[in-house]
Amino acid sequence: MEFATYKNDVWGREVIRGVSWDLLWLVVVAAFIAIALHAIYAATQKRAAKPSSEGARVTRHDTIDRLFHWVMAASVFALLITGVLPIVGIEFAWLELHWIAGIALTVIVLFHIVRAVFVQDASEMVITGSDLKEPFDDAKKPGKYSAAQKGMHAAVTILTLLVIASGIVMFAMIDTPWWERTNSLSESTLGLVFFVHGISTLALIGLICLHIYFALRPEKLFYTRSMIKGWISRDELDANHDPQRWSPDESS
Amino acid sequence: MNPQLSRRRFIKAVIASSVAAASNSGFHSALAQDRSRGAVERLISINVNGQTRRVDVAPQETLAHTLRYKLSLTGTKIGCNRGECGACTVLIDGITNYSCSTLTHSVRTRAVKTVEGLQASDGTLHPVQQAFIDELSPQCGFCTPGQVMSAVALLSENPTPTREEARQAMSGNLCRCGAYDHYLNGVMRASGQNS
Amino acid sequence: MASFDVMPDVQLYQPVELDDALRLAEQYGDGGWVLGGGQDTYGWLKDRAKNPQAMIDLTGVEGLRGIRETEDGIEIGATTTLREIIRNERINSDYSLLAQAAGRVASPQIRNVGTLGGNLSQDARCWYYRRGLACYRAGGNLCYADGPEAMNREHAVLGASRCVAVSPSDTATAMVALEATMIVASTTGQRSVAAEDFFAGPDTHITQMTTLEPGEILTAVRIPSKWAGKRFYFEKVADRDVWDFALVSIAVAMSMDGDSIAESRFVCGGVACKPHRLRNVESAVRGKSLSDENADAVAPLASAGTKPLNYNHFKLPLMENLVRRAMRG
Amino acid sequence: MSDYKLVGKDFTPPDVIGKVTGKAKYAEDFRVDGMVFARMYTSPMAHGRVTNIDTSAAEAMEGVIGILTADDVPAVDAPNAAILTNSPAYIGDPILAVAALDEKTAEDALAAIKVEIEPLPFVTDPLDSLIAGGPNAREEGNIYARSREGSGFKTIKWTKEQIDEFRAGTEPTGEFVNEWSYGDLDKGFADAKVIIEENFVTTGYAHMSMEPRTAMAYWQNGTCYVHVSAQSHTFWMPGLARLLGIETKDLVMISENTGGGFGSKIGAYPIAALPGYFSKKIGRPVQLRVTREQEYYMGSARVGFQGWLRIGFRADGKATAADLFIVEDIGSNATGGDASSAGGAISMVYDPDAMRFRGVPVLTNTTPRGAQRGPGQNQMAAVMGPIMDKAAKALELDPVNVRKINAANNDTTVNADQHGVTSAYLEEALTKGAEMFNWTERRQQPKRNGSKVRGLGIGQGYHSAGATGFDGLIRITPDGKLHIHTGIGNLGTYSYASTSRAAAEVLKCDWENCEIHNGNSEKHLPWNSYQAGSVTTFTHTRTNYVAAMDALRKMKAIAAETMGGEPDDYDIDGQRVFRTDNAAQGMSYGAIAARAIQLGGEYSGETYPDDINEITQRSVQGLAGSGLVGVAKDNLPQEGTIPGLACAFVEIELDLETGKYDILDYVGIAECGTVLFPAGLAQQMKGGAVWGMGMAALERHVYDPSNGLPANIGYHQCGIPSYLDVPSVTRTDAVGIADPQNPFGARGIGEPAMGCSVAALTSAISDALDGHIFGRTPVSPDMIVNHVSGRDQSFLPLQTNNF
Repeated sequence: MEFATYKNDVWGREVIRGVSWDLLWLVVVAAFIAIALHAIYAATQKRAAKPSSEGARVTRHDTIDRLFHWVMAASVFALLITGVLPIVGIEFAWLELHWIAGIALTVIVLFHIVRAVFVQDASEMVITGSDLKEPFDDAKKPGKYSAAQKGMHAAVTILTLLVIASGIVMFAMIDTPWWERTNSLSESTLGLVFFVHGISTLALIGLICLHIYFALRPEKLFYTRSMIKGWISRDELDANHDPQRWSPDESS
Repeated sequence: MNPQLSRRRFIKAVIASSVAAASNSGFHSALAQDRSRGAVERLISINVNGQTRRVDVAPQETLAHTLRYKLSLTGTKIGCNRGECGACTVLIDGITNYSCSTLTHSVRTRAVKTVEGLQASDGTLHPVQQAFIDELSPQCGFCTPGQVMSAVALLSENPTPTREEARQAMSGNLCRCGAYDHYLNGVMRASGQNS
Repeated sequence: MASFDVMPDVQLYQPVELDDALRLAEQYGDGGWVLGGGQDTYGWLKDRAKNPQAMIDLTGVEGLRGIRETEDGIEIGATTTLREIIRNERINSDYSLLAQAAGRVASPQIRNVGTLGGNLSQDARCWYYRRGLACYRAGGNLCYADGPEAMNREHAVLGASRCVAVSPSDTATAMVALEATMIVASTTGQRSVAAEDFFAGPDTHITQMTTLEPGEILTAVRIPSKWAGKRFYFEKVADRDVWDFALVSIAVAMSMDGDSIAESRFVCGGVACKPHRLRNVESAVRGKSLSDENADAVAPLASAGTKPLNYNHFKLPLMENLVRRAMRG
Repeated sequence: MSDYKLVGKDFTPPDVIGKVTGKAKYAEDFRVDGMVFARMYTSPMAHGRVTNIDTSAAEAMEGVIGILTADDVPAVDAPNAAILTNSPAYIGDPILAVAALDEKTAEDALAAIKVEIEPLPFVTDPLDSLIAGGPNAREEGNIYARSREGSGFKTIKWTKEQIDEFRAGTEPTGEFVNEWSYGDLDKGFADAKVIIEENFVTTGYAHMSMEPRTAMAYWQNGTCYVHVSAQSHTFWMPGLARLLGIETKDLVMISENTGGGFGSKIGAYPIAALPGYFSKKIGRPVQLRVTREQEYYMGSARVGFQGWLRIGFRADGKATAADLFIVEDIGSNATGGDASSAGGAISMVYDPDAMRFRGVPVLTNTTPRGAQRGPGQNQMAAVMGPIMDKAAKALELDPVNVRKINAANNDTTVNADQHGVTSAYLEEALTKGAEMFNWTERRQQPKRNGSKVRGLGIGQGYHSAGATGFDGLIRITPDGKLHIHTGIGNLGTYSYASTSRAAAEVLKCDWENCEIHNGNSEKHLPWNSYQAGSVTTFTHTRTNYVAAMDALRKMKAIAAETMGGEPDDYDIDGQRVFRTDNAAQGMSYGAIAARAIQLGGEYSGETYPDDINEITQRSVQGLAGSGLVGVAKDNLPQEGTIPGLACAFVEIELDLETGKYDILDYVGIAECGTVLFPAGLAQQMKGGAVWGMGMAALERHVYDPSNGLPANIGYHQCGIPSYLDVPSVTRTDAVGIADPQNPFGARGIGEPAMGCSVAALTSAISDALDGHIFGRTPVSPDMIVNHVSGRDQSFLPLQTNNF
């Protein structure tokens, strides 16, 4: 299977056209296999006692961050729906919706970067040496974010930035209310941009599948709740986090 | 992103990528069972200028190709091979066709007439041919066989056309020499309406 | 680049039953090429710019041919030739708009074999695309015809989305004006679709001109009696009066109430990727009579919303002028 | 002079029958045993350098016989076109060829060949190359100037300001390479009452002959047999032999019929030699069928002009001075100077008191250019049509009269050296045309009818129409037949036949008793001129005349020797030689021929004049002993330019709303001396009219400047006029005054027939639009619609090769 598709440029030279969308199938299947394997694995493990969600609560996500997350999710889904459905043959006028959602995503991501760097404690998300030991040492508990969460965040960050960067280049290649398209890139460069956009999209699809899966897993559901309501219980905190590394205030 | 894949196409791509590509040869090997659904055989008979000719014809072959390369009827010219000039015009069941844009397999049950089939058995020229000589219609002559065939088709349907009707009927035949006026004179003469 | 010229290897099927044709179309899907008169086929194949595995020749399917009366108008089989349409009495008396449009297609020889279905579903004539370049329409990732220096005199002034090719079909405009219905068959059954929805723009179908899916076959076109015998106007402006495609064309159907227009359909060809209805003109002329004054009054509406490219802004006054001519007494 | 039996009478040229029956054979219709089919791979890039060719996959294919690359053929110096090249300079430049058992296999093989090309800068509009910093079409430079002093590359750049000023319509101040002038230009303009200054574009366009330039070749015992689409015949042979690297004695060239040329097949073109090299390499006959698209690429094209003209007229309409500057688009190669010829045409047709021509030929990465029907003269005619009307309007004179007062006549002097003409009667042509056209009455009719407006136009065309110094060769056989051997190509003008009748006329032979030998160099053909440039009629009535006079002299000498007396005692008629004083005493032509064989020597071609061309010499050697041979070089006196002239009157009805126009009436008048073959002349005048209509309205090169791609590569896009784009009836006539320097008074007409048409149309379009001058060909409907609706045109002033 090819990762990329190729075409002839205006002078008949072979250049990259973009990602091979056959990979979409592979990604979807791979994600589901991974999920299935994990689910089977998890089912065979002795289930630890589920910490109570009652009692004292601590704030995990501020309202603004939760809002950010869901707006981002909405824009990502809008982008995936408008970008991928036409590829699998569900035809509709997708292009305008796609770039509008793309602008939304770009703006919200910029906001998040600014907030993460200047307002929040960005180090919470930095992957450290101890994070790497964490999965192999039951005694080790994470700070605010687990190694898996940090890894997911890092991957999503890189892919999203790639998809945004390539998307902005592609945006210049279409007519919009603000400018006429430029056709300024060489065809091979343009093909590379399409490839980056496509391959990051595919990787994101896979990661999002996993993300949703983990978000819905019973033992992780409290994180999802926290992304909706903002809090986790003290019990949940104690069971999953190292208070040395993360000690949030109690909330009301 | 390229919506080059429709639903069916996508599903097909899935099958192709997960199993093995259904290659061209795969389709060909399935031909026998396709015959009943209209797959064509190579050795066919076609009726050209009143004679039935047995000829080996590839499925995709054009009539112009068969006439010129297989039956040595080189009076039919290939000027563009794209249906944009008319030099290859022949009659199929009396109607003008661009033979460069006609599949030979589609004329199996029909009568093809080329410029070589117009003369009477005693060698007498068709009235259109004679009129084209009398009016000095051709210049370089490369488009002439096509012009002759268009004129023959017109007159068999409308023996006394007006000059404007003739102009319309002949309009699918280019002449780079620009001999249109003389061709029309020829058509009018052949119809007995001397120009 | 080889400048190919002869037909490459491709299988040919000549089914006599529609069901067989549909099964073949289904079986080959994207690799199948449904063939009418073939006048928009062989060039693609000879150029090796399109490489189907099999041609499915519909002209042997008896049921797809001919012009029939229906309860509400007429039905024209998809493989009915343009020649048959031009010469048909019923069409000439009641739907002369279609006869006129068909009469302006290409050249006599092409009309002799070219089918209605083929003419309606023919591919775009953008010269970049026809060269076999891998543009958006050919599944690529850019449009060559809309660069800063691109030569795009014949391209779209409306409805472009990445691709700027136009609908080249002369009969398509007439069919939209006549509110025809397309009958589309596949192995899973039959659907009917309004002519207006049959044609597809690049915003939804960038690699296709119609909403036909692989495996589907256009079997017939039904024209309702609604517009039978009404007032029509057709004009096609092209460089040459043979072969050439419309720079701009117009097909108009008007039902008159006395001197004034009760209802109308104004459809332009050659300006967008599908036949373009001038809805604002249609509503502006309602209740108006045919006159020079009214013609001048509504003509400017014709070019509303247009967005010309480097070399095609002449299409704006041309559209207006054609509306003007249709509206004259 | 009207007592000619053949000259001026219609006849049926022998090749017409084959054309209407399909038996006429063109190069592509020949098949020989073992013949294989070749196809070419042409450059996809406008300018580049081939770095690698991988043919391994193609060579492994069943049915593939061989591959020919640039390494297998001689290299040529840029910018001349090579048979095959590794340095393509336009899209479509041939790089390699494949031969296979059938065409499909050859194309399958092409699809499997990988050619890597390193791109180089390219340019499609001369002004884009001329501007400072602009790309050069060739690595050696952007100018290729040919002159008697020497030819070579140069690089010339103008400043942006100079380009802008040129576009704005003022006199170009940039560097140029060609110049000539006569008279006092300043005085001329000082004498002028009206001075008109215009810039203009005439876009180049493809010849697009109906027959693509197919060639087939094979070798037998060291002789190369070449079947080829050629518009000349023996004139071709030295060039073709040179291309093949052989001598003309080792070449047999067969060109029985040729499907049009229009200047694109005058001399041997490189691709004609490809099958010869290929056949030698693989040891089999090779046919190369050129596709329509390839015919566009290498089938030659008209040179484009971007120019500026200032011309002054006295109050009575006489042209006093003309100042002409032309930037020539010479494509990727270089051709003879269309631009200088355009200047020459002004000096002939309008004969100003003083004139200056300046020009700069710029290379572009567009298709190679060559002569096309009236090269230079007809572009100029198109430009001058509306300018003469503008002058007439400004001077308040009738447009016919302005043309008449300047019309070429017997006193006209032409070109820089201001030499004379053999004869010229353009005023008579204008008078005749105006009468036939009812010019005066038509001028009175109302112009406007609804959205339609009528326009009247007048055009004039010119081309020099004759050459000298070629050979004539005829033969009378013992069966009494007159055999006329002609090495003129058979292009469809029938001049190979009509000029042959000159020999029959001299020898008073019945035409039924004559046989023409042509089309195959094995048929012993004499050295003849090119079948182009309107030259054949003048040139070969002369060669056939001198050959016939040679035969006549010999017949009389044989009669005297056989029957006594002096040669001068004998005369001819009824295909007999007889004593003037006793007609009963004589010999038939057959008997004379038999006697010539007995006598040998010069009578039967055992000896021949030593001033005839070696090709003629070999032909005489081949015929020696088979009859009475008449052979001679045309050494008849000749002085001055031999003008072919024509004028046309046209009425159009232009629709202001669609930009389309109908040609309601067309009258073309030829001024070509005595009419040799009336039906043939009508053909030329009408065919030329159609060409003019195509140039005026439809035909042009279009190139995308960002990637060099040509848009108009097929018949559909090229817009060759069809039946419905030209009038159903065109009317023609001729002045018919004999030229003193031709034994029959005849001159040629092929190119002026077109020039007068394109000029009449540009004039009529301008007239319909109240004198608006587009200064451009073609004028397409979009331009008219834009003009009428008050919109700007889509293109830059002076932009070319665009829509």
